[in-house]
Amino acid sequence: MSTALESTIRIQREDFIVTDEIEAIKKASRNIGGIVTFLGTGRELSKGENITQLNFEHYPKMAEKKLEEIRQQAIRDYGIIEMIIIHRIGEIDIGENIVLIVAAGEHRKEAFKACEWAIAELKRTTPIWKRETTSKGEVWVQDTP
Amino acid sequence: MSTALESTIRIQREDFIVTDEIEAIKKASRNIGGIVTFLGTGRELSKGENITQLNFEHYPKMAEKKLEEIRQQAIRDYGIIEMIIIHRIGEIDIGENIVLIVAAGEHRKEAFKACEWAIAELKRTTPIWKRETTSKGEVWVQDTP
Amino acid sequence: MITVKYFASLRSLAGKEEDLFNLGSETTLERLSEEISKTAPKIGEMMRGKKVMISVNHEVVVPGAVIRDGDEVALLPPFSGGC
Amino acid sequence: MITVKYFASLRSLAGKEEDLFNLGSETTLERLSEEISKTAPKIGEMMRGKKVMISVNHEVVVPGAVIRDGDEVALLPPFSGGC
Repeated sequence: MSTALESTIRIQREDFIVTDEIEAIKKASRNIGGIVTFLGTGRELSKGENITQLNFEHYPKMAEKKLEEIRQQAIRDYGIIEMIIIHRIGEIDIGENIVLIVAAGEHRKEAFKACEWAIAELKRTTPIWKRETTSKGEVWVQDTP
Repeated sequence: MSTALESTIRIQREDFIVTDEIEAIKKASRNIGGIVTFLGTGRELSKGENITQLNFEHYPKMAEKKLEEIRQQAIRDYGIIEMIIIHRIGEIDIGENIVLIVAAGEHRKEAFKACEWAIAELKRTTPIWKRETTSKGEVWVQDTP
Repeated sequence: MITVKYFASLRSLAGKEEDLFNLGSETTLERLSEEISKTAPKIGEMMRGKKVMISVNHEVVVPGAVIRDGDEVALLPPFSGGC
Repeated sequence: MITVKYFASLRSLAGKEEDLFNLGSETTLERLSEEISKTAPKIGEMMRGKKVMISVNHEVVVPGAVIRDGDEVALLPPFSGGC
């Protein structure tokens, strides 16, 4: 028994509530036994600099398309039941939520694998950019120059 | 900056709220960048049988001691910042939360590794037992006879 | 006195949650298993056949372990926590 | 018309969010980079030197790709989403 979920992929300014997303994904099936969640949050330190604020921007349509591709490939390749991916944009303070990936499977192993793959794939393929504000000013982060 | 958290290890009858535990672990440090969560939930199917209810019991003191050992070893061996482990006991319905492990690290890699190791270690070393109720009756699960 | 605790399937088998045995100041698991056999022969046999994990004072021990007056011994069926 | 979108550091470099170019019904990224060089020589150079990823209609393309009238081209600095 599977139920299609609404809004499994979201890019949004507002914060999300992890419990709500977990309860949403549980509705996909009564046969979920393991749910693995990755939550990325704003760290204070980056390469020795003290960060005061983060700012994310995305390429609309393409970013959502890439997240949907990641979700579908995770379900297909890892045999999980469902995946939710949410990324925030705009201003984000230290300690605040940035990105959430929820992978629900019958067993934990595939859920761990799918979740870890999905966040790496998101960083690799999804057009989202981070700007860090430090005492020295603002800089766009280029993780892979 | 690290702050000691209260109740990082709990065995309890009542349900837990994932968001609350994540917000609690965030208080451990302003340098947390990745939080990996494993949530185990009650599946309807087990070895082809339809399960109507689960029931967990534990060996008080020893179970808590083992969870605390897992938490400390995860922090030490994987270099994560903090870990919370909660296991419910008593009657649990299908779809309900059973176990929660939250691993918070500076980066995601160590948090994934620590979380996946911790749930495997919990299953291996912690004296907790599951009884499944099906149409055929009640049976204690012996995963590794 | 030595306290013996039975959990999960072993509690059903023993028909009780715990037992008390007076076996002097120091004894062995082997000796304890013989005492247990008097009322629950199957459990004593499982202990001797290493079919059950045993903890003393909340730590798992090897079959030959010595136990002392005041110890808490627990008979632990295979664990099945986690999910 | 071909729409060109600039993101993140490239938007700062271009000083604008997007450009429109009329380059006929079919052209190449090479030709587009030369047009861009007229107002933003550094960006044109980055395109030719493969220092920037390029998408056409939301899919990343290889440097030699053909582009057509109506396409949306985006210049994408290295991604840094995720955390």
